[in-house]
Amino acid sequence: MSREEALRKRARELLESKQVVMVVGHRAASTKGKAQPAFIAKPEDAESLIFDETCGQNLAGHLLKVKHLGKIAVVTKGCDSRSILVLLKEKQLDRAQLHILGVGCEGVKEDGKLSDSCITCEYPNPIVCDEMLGEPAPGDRLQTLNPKPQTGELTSDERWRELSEDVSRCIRCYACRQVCPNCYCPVCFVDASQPALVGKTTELSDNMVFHIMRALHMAGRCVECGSCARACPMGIDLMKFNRKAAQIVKERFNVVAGVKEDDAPALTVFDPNDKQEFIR
Amino acid sequence: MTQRVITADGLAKLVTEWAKKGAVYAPVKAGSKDWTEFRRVTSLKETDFSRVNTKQSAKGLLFPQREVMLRFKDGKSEEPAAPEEQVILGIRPCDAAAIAFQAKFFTGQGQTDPYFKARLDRTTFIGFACNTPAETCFCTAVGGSPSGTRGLDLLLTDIGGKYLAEPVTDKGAALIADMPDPAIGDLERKLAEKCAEQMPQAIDTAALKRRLDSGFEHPVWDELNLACVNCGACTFLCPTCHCFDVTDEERKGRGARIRVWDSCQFCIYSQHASGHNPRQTARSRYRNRVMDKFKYTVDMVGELSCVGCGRCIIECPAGIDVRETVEVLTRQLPEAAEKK
Amino acid sequence: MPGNPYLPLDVRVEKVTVENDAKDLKTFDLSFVDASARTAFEFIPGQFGFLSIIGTGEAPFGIASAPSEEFIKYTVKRVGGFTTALHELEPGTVIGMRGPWGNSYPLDLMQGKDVVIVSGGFSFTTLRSTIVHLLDPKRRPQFGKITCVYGARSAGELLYKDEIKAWESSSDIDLHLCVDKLGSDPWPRTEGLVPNVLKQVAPSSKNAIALVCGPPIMIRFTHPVLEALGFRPDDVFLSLENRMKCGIGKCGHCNLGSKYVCKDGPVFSYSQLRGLPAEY
Amino acid sequence: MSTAEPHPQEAGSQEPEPKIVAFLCNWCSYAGADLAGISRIQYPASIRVIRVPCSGRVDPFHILKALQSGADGVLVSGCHPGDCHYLTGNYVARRRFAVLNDLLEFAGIDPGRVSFSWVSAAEGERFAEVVREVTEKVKALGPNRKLVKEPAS
Repeated sequence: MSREEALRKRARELLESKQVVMVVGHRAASTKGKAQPAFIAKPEDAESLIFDETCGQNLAGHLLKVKHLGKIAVVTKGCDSRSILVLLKEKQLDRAQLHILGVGCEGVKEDGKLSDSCITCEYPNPIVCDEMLGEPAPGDRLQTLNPKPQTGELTSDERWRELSEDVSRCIRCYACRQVCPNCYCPVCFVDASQPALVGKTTELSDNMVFHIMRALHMAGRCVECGSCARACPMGIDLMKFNRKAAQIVKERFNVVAGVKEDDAPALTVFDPNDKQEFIR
Repeated sequence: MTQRVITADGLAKLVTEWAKKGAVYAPVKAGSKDWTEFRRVTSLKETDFSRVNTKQSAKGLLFPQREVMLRFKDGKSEEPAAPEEQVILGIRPCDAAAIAFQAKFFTGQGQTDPYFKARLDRTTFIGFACNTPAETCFCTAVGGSPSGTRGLDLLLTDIGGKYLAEPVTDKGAALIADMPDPAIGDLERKLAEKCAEQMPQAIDTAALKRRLDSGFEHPVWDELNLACVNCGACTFLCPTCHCFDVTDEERKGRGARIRVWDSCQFCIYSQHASGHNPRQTARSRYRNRVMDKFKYTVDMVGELSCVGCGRCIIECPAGIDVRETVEVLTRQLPEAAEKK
Repeated sequence: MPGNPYLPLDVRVEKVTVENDAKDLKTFDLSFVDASARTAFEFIPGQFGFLSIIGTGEAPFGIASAPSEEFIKYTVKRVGGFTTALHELEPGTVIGMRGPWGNSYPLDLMQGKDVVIVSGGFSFTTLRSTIVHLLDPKRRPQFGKITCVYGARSAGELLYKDEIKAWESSSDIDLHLCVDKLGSDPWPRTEGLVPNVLKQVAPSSKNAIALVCGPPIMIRFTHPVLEALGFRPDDVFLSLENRMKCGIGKCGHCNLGSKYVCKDGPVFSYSQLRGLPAEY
Repeated sequence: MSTAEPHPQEAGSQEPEPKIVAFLCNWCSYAGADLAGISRIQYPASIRVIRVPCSGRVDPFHILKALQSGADGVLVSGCHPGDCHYLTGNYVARRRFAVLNDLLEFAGIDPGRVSFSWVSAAEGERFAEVVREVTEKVKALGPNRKLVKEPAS
């Protein structure tokens, strides 16, 4: 049975037996190659669930919108499960109220191309789940394609210019923030108005501060699902920042977000022996 | 007014001429990206009309995302200088109609917005009819046409290496007055009609409006908004969305009062200083946007604020399709006025 | 740009009065730097204006003075960045003002009728404008009985204390002051919430118009009382406030469905509001 | 983001010192600065001190905001590890600063624009030394042109 068939069958069973009040998954969007988050409450609607290479949205964040309804089943790829782990640790979700339907992920595609984050993905299967639907994805499938994010031997000015080109396209629609499963602050620092912190303009300075700050807030929490980069209407590779932040956290603190059930988010804790070569 | 035919060379000459007198904006390939955007050009060579629509609409050329309203220095303020004359070349009929809508909104309704008006008065709109629609196009469904002339001074239709030029205003006619005036075959005119045939059928927007009139509290909104992540991509890319925020920026006694685009999808948008927020929920914000497009602006200025350009469909990170939303609303909302 | 409605006119702060014990409410008396602008600044009670401090921003406030008064008066609560800056102003400072914007209380409709004024907290501002306007000896005979119920949390929070004390003993207006909790001060004498006091006062709804302005919670409980007293929805007028940026119906922020509070309001009849989303 | 007016650091200017915003912990570095003053130890008049209750109070955003608002450099100084008045404030802050430090470098903000130090209340001389060093580094980099925001443009 394909993952998709198994998913539909289980979703229907779970809803029929009232073990869950809703199944959060994906359904086909009207435009080719796109999927939409689906919130299935009736067993007969389980047929509209899909699972394929278009299902790139990380569903963990959507759980926050429906968690008040009761026990929710959620279709969970590797990255979704990592986000769920982060949300559990941050007390945003209750594990007992989740039924995690694990699915192996062969990578999601955007305009027919494998998403960058999927190329570098090391966790195609859920870290945590209540049951696996269909076969797990081959764990080593992506290793061969694994081009590490390029840092290159650029000078400060070259790096600034390169990132500036990207960031200057930003229109501050906050699609990156809104699709991010782990961005859930009731008032984001860019929205704070008493006093206003970040300028609301699309000038390079304001855009850069927004993106650097967002990466900082995601450091130790970002699971590198790539939702932000795929969501950006202006084609900015937001993962440049987030991947870098994740890399810093891994190198400095030996923490990878959302892969262990019992560790704390890297920036909420410390080790007295943390490297401090940058401090005078 | 007399239609004329312009050769590619003829158009190239015109562009060079216009660029000497003022700014010419036209779709240009966006670097390594797979889309076009309006940029200032000095020759036809730089342009790229191969896409149906540009990534962002032309609205920023009349209503920039960041606009200085006042500039101040040492406590004294002054208005910005008048904008320069500009030609927008290659704007699609949907985007031109959107600017016509915005013009109605910004210059009517009691007060006139002087910043928008100043740019509008100095802009010449040269449209490009669409010969082939994109998958996401639906202008015909909301009262537009791939060869619509609303908001334009001149409409060009690509008839294979040459352009059929149809003046809409005297300003447009003057632009091509020196061009030859050959007989126009019906065949060439039909190109655009053929494009229209490939587009979706008209939505009964009047019926939808009647349903929305009484559908504010309907439970359909509970389901519709779930997929929405409440970002502002749809509103910022929408050619008719016109909301803005005003902020002051100041450093060392110099600064400016600027306005920047704002989006009704943002939580902070409607939040009072007291903290009270009339549209606290994601559901109410999503509803406001849909209502605004298909009901509120109809009440306010007598027309929909959706021109069918399809940008919100293409860019929605949650894969929401406004055509589907409209279809669901039309199906589920009762037409008869119901008591709240 | 001729007639730019966003352009503030220079006004001088003539007087700053601290209105309450908490010292977070101040009244600013403003005069036009260009004296001829005062004549051009024609307004009706209920309208509002934008105050502007260059480099800090601008914000809308209801006009608290009556058209016949020399100075333009605003009473402002200190809440955010702008109002804090405003509160720090010394007399003599020149700031900006634009307006008047919005409709007004229905003075024409009120002709020959009783007027019932209900207000709570610091929303009394435009109603002060209205009362001063109505009590003008030339104008007073044009209206029937004027009843006013005005309440605040405590005596110290009541605005315009000297004036309302004078009105208490005036035969031109039947003023009922109340506070949520009586303090040691013998004034005012009534303890109770505005809607309850209104119920006791029970002004006649016959040939009468009610004007209501107050916090959302007061509005919600006042309306049933007015209804029970026999006021028709057409005869009850509420002054609303919503977040707004332009004041002239362009920025979009203050909409209630198809209406803008800035342009179509801020004063709406209850029957109008019943046809609009309750997004205020 | 070019500055229209001449920058104090530019040639011919009367004021050669760069502007450096210094966030100093109340319990150590701020007192260290005091001690430097009381002891008449000379150091460049480049810093503008903002006293904070703990280096843990310094949000990376404060640092970026200072650069946006025209500072040429930022110095954050707190208690030596183990000496935090609140026990662990500087440890947690250190992780944040580490990420900020590396991210700024990645973004192409020149290393040296933002500096961190531990200076205790007894280290007046060390405080002066840190300021001298930071000032030299910032001077060498020239005016901050990258993140600064010019509002009137």
